[in-house]
Amino acid sequence: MIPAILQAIRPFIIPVVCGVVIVGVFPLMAGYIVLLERKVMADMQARLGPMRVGPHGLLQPLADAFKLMLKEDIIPAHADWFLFWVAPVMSVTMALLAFAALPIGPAFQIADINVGILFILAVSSLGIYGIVLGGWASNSHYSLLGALRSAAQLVSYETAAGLGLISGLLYAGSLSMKDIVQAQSDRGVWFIFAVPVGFFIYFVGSIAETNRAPFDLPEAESELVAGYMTEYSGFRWALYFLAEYANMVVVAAIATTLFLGGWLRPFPGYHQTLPGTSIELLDALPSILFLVVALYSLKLTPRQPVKIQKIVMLLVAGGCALLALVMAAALFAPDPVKIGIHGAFWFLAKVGGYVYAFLWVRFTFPRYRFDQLMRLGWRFLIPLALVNVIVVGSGMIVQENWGWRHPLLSAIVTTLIMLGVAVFLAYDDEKHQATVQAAGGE
Amino acid sequence: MNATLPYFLDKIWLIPLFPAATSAAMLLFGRRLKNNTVSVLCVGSVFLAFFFSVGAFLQLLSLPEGQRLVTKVLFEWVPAGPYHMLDGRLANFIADWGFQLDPLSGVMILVVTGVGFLIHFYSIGYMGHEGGYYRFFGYLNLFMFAMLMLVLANNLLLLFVGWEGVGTCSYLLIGFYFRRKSAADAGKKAFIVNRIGDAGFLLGILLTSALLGTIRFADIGPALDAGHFAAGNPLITAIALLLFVGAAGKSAQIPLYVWLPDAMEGPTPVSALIHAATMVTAGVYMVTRMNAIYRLSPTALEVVAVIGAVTALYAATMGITQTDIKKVLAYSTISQLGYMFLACGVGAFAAGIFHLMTHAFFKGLLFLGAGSVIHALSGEQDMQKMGGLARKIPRTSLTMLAATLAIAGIPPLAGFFSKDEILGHTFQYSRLLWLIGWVTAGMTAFYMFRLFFLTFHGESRVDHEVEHHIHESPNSMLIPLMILAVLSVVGGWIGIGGRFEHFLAPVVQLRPHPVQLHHGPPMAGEPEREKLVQEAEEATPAAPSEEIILMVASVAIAVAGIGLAWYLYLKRTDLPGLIAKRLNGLYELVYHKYYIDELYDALFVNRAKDLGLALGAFDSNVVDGLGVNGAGWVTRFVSKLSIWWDTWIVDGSVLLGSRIVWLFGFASKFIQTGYVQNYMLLIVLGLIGFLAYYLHLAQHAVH
Amino acid sequence: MVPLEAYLLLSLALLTVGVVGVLIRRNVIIMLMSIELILNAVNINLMAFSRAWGNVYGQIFAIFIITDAAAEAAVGLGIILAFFRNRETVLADEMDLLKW
Amino acid sequence: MTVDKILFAFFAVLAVASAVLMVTRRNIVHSAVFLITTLLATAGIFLELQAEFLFVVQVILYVGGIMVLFVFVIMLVNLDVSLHMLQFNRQRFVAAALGLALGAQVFFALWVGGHSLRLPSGASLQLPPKNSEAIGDALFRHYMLPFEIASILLLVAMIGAVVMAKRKV
Repeated sequence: MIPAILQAIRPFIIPVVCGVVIVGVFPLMAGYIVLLERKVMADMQARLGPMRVGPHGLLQPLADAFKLMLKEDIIPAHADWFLFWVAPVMSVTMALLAFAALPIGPAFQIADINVGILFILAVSSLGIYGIVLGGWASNSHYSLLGALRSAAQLVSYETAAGLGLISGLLYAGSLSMKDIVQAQSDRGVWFIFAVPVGFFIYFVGSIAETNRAPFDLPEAESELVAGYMTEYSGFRWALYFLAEYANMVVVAAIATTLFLGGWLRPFPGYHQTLPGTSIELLDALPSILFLVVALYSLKLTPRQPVKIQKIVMLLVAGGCALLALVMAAALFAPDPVKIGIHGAFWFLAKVGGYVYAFLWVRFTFPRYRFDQLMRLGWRFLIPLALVNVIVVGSGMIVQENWGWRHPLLSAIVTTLIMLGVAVFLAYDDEKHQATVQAAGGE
Repeated sequence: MNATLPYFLDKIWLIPLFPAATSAAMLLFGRRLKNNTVSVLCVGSVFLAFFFSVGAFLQLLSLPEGQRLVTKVLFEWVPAGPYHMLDGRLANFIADWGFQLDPLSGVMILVVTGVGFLIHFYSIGYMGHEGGYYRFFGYLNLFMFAMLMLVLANNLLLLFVGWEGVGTCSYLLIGFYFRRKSAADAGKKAFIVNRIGDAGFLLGILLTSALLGTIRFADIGPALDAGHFAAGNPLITAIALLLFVGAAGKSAQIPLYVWLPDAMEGPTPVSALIHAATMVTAGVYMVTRMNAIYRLSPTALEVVAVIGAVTALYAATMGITQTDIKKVLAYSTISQLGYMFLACGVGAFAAGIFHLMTHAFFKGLLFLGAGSVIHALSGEQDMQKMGGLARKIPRTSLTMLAATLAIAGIPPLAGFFSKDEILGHTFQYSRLLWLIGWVTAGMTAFYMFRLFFLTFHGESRVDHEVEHHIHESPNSMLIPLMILAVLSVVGGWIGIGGRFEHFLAPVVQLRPHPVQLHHGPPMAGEPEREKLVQEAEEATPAAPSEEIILMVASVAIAVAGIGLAWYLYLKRTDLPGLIAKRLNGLYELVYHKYYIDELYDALFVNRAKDLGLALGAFDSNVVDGLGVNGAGWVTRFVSKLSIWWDTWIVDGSVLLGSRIVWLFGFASKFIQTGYVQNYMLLIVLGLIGFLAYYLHLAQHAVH
Repeated sequence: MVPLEAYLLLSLALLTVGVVGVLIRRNVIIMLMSIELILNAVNINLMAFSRAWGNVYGQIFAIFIITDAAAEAAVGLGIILAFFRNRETVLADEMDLLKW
Repeated sequence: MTVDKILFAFFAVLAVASAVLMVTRRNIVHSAVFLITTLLATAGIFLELQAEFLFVVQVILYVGGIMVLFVFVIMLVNLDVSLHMLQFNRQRFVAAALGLALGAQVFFALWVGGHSLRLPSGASLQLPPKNSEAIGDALFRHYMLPFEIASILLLVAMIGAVVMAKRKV
């Protein structure tokens, strides 16, 4: 009886373990992403950012987590308690569910569904219910408006982002994450270079989908106190937060997989081995990077005012050096291990870069007005994406049939065409606005 | 013709092209051009044509006498192919777009382009203040083109093209002031009368080609020789007469002269160029061109001569009574044309052409002078309202005097020589015709000087408001006058000693002796003609003494006419009125041009109108009445039937249907509750029913 | 391996619930949602048969049905919105303009 | 009692239960939520039927699209008064009876004729592993015309919805 059950659940053990790992580790990660965000913001605003809790505020996330968990959690009067309870859970569940199909490196993937990317899209599109229902359930006008706004916004930008993805999928020729990355390594080019416009569209769309600035209208503090999260406090609020950052990581992962070449290192097509060995030059890149960081922090160590900070710096330097060693060692390991480790490194590095771009955008651009947002979505991005799909498809046909092998050639042409289209759309929208204002507003 | 022709002879086809080009330009987009541009273009093009003509003429002279015939065929125009001639032989009809230059057409192009150029130049000043400047010059150049085609053509069909072209242009130009009804009518009249003549001409052409199998002038003579036609051959006569009908129409001979006086409605330069100098002489030119045929048909020659003479006299009488200055000139033109035809009729074709040339000079001059007078009097044409202008516009009056003397036949001016030639030949042909011509000469002198005196001397009868701004015409008008004056003085000298005749000889052989033609037996076949020509060669013109006498006679009667005019219109200015009263009936008759116009109206015009009315009546009564209205009535009847059918049968059935539907609807409207869910309930009910039924069937199928 | 009948029964159950919902709820939106339910029942059938036959044609038809559902939902909701603007109600038995 | 049986049972129960709840809830939003649950459960059943593509389509289109639309409209037209009104119309008893009768009838039909569904045993033939490829193949090779027609239908529906929902018609 027991063995039978074991037999039955054998194939599910490893995925479950991985899932547990992710669910356990990610909140911490999210907390540190928040810390990173605050630090970056501070840096961009010439401040120091959190410095108190722990050296360089390294313990800030833990403090925040404790604070949030200890906070009283309030259920407003006349709120729909069931939905009020269910909404954040829904939100965070869907966000984390997406990780099931994310390949963090070739080795580490819970489930390789052959419609993986669609699966991720689907699941992340369910997150909206968390927002809408939460906003509705908390029985407050601010929340309701925020919820509706986010509903509209997400529905609009999902379309654009999905179409942007499709232009990349045309090149990939598959929906499974692994095959997509494989396709990039086969074609020897990251798809961001093949379909830059598609990547751009997906980038904007993904910012809007994760309710980040400059599209953070659902939680616009200035007009709707905090949008759909107004009535939430304590741990539920933390869940929403978690969901948001999880979503960031997810979209970043999608973009990385489809456009940035997944776990491939830069110049996947370039194979130059060290003389005499089978080690490729570019594979040495990660360890060199870590080494540089280590040396830099080592150089910084003396200048730290407090002893503990000196120690931390030393620790950091040591950690980096250790990582560098690991990377270097991986070079000599058998292929699966090597590829797994390096792939994981590159993948996480790219995701980090994408997220950094998010933060950057957030601190750079002012917030849109809602009608402007809708206009951008419906009058610019979606048409652009549609035309893009058509143009890229035609470009591919030309490639396949007219023996125009190198993808970049058609990429350049299609991109130029698409730029023309974009200019036209922008101009047209301007005209439209002029007429509308002439007619006295919509 | 040898391949290496001198330049101008090789380029004769250019001559008509210059006016054609400019006229096309004018008529297409002349509206946008400034007057100066227009005048430069048009006059310049005519001058070019004149230049080329002179060149061609000189180079023609430079050719040896025998071969003064240049033909330039551009392309084959109407290759109609083979056909049966009257005598059953196969002939190949060819009408090519070809030009032919021989002494005759040489003279003609000189006259046309020369006089035409002067008149163009004159028109710059005369038409300067008129509207439609470009239109005028466009038409004028078009006319030049057509006229040059006419005289340069090397076959009858191409000549006919030019013929019709000049007709059209004269129509357009007579009706130039188309806002004036009289002008428009005059244009129509000229056109229609010309059509009658052209019909005859066309028939003549067809008959020619049918009889001779060619219409090339160069081939007609040989064809005649080859055909062994007897003199007086009825078919030849028919051809000649038909062609003469055309000539009469174009050259305003009895009975088709009626359009010319009315044609004076056009601008004066037009009258000068078309209705005095060039177009109206086309008939004479054509007859001369076809002289080979005419000389084979004494009857036709006689008809031509008689009609010419009668026309001359008749028109002269009418000229006497007219008071409109241009009308007088018009009648004198007719009578001079009569002279030319008289010449042709008596076989003195060369004399006819000679008179044509001189006439072109002095009659053009007369018209231009009249135009200048009218210009000075700001539009006044009635001689009753003139007089004493010599002091005010001396140059014009001088030139007019020269022209008048010339036409009166006073030696040594141009008119004298040509007229004397004609009279001389006529005298040898028949005394009666000579007498008519002689009298006519006197009358010509009389009414021309009547015109001169009435206009330029005596006391002024000019209206006062007009009187103030009488002014001499601008130089652009005077210079042509002077040139023409000179020409009409010296123009006749080239004829002295029969040089002109001799120059034209290759085209018009000296005619057989008239006496022979008349009293000799009807002769056919080659030898007789040979003999005729022989005799003709030998036939010396009349003895010198006789010639002197004739000259003296004609000069004498001319002087007499002048004297009479002087006596009546300067001395005893009351007499004309008295005479007019005394011979009232006669005067009225002549004054109203013998009521010929009225006669034509009564005979032809009104008959045509009646025919039109009858046809109209037929149309409105029979066609409309029976056909259309009958059909309409039938239709209405049928439609009434179908209305009845519609109302009672069709609509009835429809209504019946609707009633039935209404009944059912009333019965079934109670289950229409308006609640969508009730309907759904019914749907489900129906579904259950069906399912039950099919399950039932299935049960039976299973068991 | 789940027997085919199970899927059929499941879709039957959903169908019945949907029909009942369409028939008894006053709220038009819920009627529409019940219709969606019915369509889903159909989809389940199609999928089950496609699985049983081992080809994908059933799934094709399911896709078409989903398309249909999308169109129907869009238009239906549009109508409901327009109606709500005019009559301030979304109750089926207050929409009786067609009553005689 | 293999895994997919468990999954099927779970999803089936979930689907039916939430469907019933959907029909019976007084609060529209709750009904919507339960409908979403039903749809998700259906999607799960698709997955259990190894139709990943349809699973994804179901989730993206139905749950992520159509139902969002529903929720949106619900929130637009939601009236608190309607919460306190009678939720069932006058014909509810008859209607429920008839609906159940229909269900029973079909069930009877299955009961009687179920065994006559002569199908090859599903175990024998597996779907091609590349489900989405197979679907795309079938869709664009054998079902091109219906596909186009469906797209036209969507277009028309879109225009209709826009026209319908404009403020001033």
